[in-house]
Amino acid sequence: MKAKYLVGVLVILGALAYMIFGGLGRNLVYFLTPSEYLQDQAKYQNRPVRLGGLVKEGTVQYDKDRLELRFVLTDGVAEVPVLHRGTPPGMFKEGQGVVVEGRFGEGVFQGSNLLVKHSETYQPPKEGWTPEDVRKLIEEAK
Amino acid sequence: MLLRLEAISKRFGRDWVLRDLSFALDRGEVVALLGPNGSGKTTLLRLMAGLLKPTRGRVERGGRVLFLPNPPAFHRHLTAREHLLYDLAFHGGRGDWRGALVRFGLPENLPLAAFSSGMKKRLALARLILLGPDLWLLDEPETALDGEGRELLLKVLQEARQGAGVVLATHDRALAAQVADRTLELGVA
Amino acid sequence: MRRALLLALRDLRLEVRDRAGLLSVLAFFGVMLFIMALALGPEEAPLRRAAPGVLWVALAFASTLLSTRAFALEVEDGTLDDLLLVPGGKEWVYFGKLLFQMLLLLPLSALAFLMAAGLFYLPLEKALPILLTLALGTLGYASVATFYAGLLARLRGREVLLPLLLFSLVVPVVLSAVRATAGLVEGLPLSEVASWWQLLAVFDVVYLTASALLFPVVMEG
Amino acid sequence: MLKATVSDRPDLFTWAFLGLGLLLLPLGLYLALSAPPDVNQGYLARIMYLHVPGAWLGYLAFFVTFLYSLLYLFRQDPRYDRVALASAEIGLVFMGLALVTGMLWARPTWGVYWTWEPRLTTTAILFAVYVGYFLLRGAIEDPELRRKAAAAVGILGFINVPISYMSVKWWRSLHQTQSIDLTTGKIHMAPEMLQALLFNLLVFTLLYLGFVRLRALVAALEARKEEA
Repeated sequence: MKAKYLVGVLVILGALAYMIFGGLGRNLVYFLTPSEYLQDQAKYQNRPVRLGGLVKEGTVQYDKDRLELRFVLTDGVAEVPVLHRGTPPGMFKEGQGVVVEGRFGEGVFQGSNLLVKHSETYQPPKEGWTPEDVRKLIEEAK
Repeated sequence: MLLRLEAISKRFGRDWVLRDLSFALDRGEVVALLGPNGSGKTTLLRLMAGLLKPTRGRVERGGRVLFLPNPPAFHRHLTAREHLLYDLAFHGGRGDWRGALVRFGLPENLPLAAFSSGMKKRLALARLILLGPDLWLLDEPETALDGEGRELLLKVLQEARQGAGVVLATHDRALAAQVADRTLELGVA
Repeated sequence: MRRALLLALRDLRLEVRDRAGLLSVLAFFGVMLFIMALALGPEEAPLRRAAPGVLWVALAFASTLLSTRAFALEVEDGTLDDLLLVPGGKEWVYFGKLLFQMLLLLPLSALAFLMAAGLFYLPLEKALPILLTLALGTLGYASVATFYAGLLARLRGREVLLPLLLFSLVVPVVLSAVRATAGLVEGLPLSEVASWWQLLAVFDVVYLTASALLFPVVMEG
Repeated sequence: MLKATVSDRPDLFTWAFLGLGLLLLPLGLYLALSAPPDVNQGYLARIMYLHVPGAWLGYLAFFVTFLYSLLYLFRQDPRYDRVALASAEIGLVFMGLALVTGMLWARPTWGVYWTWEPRLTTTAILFAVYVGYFLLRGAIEDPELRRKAAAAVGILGFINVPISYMSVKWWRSLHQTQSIDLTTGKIHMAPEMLQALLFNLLVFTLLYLGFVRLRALVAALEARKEEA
């Protein structure tokens, strides 16, 4: 009688372990990194995708009149130029982790939705922070 | 010991149907359960079978149990033969199903939807004989039976007494006097 | 487990002889697909895009109806007690009823796929992988459905309660199944769809095991 | 037998948990509002002091429901069911708080109130499961069947709790990973912020314990009235 429950619990735990360690998350990812995207570009042709990475320093151009935001998205390896129509969210800045929804067209990634991703690290400013903290975002994502 | 109830009580919602009832049954015993409608006879049988859990108290069983409800329950889309064959398969037994049907005067290949209530009662008895449980729990087994059917019932009960134990709920005091070693009277709680 | 198989075959026999129940499931199913096709059509692209969702909503409802059917005749005829009085564990009743549903759900899925292929322009050459998805999804759905249908079997108003209970629990199954189907329709490579299948298999195993263990506990007494 | 153990009033522990929790709640809020701003998010990060304890207590509450549902199924004592019910109810409140504060936090940081990313999706499913738990309880009249059916939801539904908690680690999500990581023991937070967070966690835990005991007592009194 007891053996039955033991076996059952083991089976359930085994299935869950398989889910965790079996790499089942590949399709569940919320966004792709630019290098993943560029590797399989043909696959994502004409499909809406989400790209995630850091806003490359010194690449942000914002046209206030036409509400056009241009920047380069990078994961440290590959880079993708992004064009997003609309105002940037409050936390948008250079070096920030962002996720852009959209599709490729006319040589740039046309973003229809721009989300800012922040890290799980909380520090008061006086403590000083290193760019490494923000970098973790991308490293984790791999 | 085939069956032992220790100080069981059963409540449905706000109403207590049974209170503090203790009872024991051995092999070879036939006990008649008497009492007016609503005194809890069927509830008690279902508690004995393990189909209900007592609100308080304990029930112990030492053998295979079969419960014959009133009216008997059969799948109306099956024939008597099919029904008995499935029952035998589920209970993992072998038996002379054809002999049982002949003994109780029942047709093999008629859907049970076409059976009269008396025929269903006979089929229920045939099923009991065939499956041969250790504990027989019968709810008003005498109803709907004709004279010949009643004779068959008496014989079946005598056979059950060899090695098994029987509890039957009934309103028929003559039957109780005829077959039972003991009676248990339930009052309205 | 021979008993479970026998129970499933017996229930099939009963349903075929009863007819009314099976016909209502089939009728519901067909009408739903037709209405959705009519409402979303006639353009090919939107139909094809909606197909996985529609297919799964139809299958989920059909599976819910079937799980009620699995215990309906038992309750109408009062024979559920007989099954529970069979000596030994009660798991075989659960597996028998589940098997009964799967024996009906698998052909129903195939039929659904064929209908959807005609009405929603689903790619026929993807039949095998889509059928595998349907099988995995319906198994996960039916494992929970069987458990609750048994639990609620004697209850009035179970037809209303069952979907309520079921849907929140099986959302992960339906979600993965819809995504896998959609992936196949979009023409994604099998390797990518495979991880949805793995996820479905995990949910199937977890729900099936947990339901089979809990079923005897809730059925007795 | 059961009646003897159920008193009419909350016992000392219940009062102590509730009293202490309510007493410390303003202090917790004060600590949260005086915590330093975050270097990236500024004052927005303060939502964390409600959001994180809410989510944790929600998970904890559902775990307690799971445990007591199992106990109920195997022991058949209605007392276990009442604790499971109380915990699920309070857990739903805490989880609701976490969802609402999360949405308020997401709008200014991420730029949207809601998006179907793994953490949010699994949490929404979790929330739906326990809403279903109460719909079910409301729909079944027979007390024993009600308890059994609810216990089954409490057990089968719990699988979504670890999935929801770990979703940010298993799958690449928009939601940040845990700042206090229970699986590795790493803490990514400045000490003064951590203090405020842990203090609020303590307050929430006290409130949870107090409310669950109170709710279970109310359920016991209801059951007694129903049976009397």
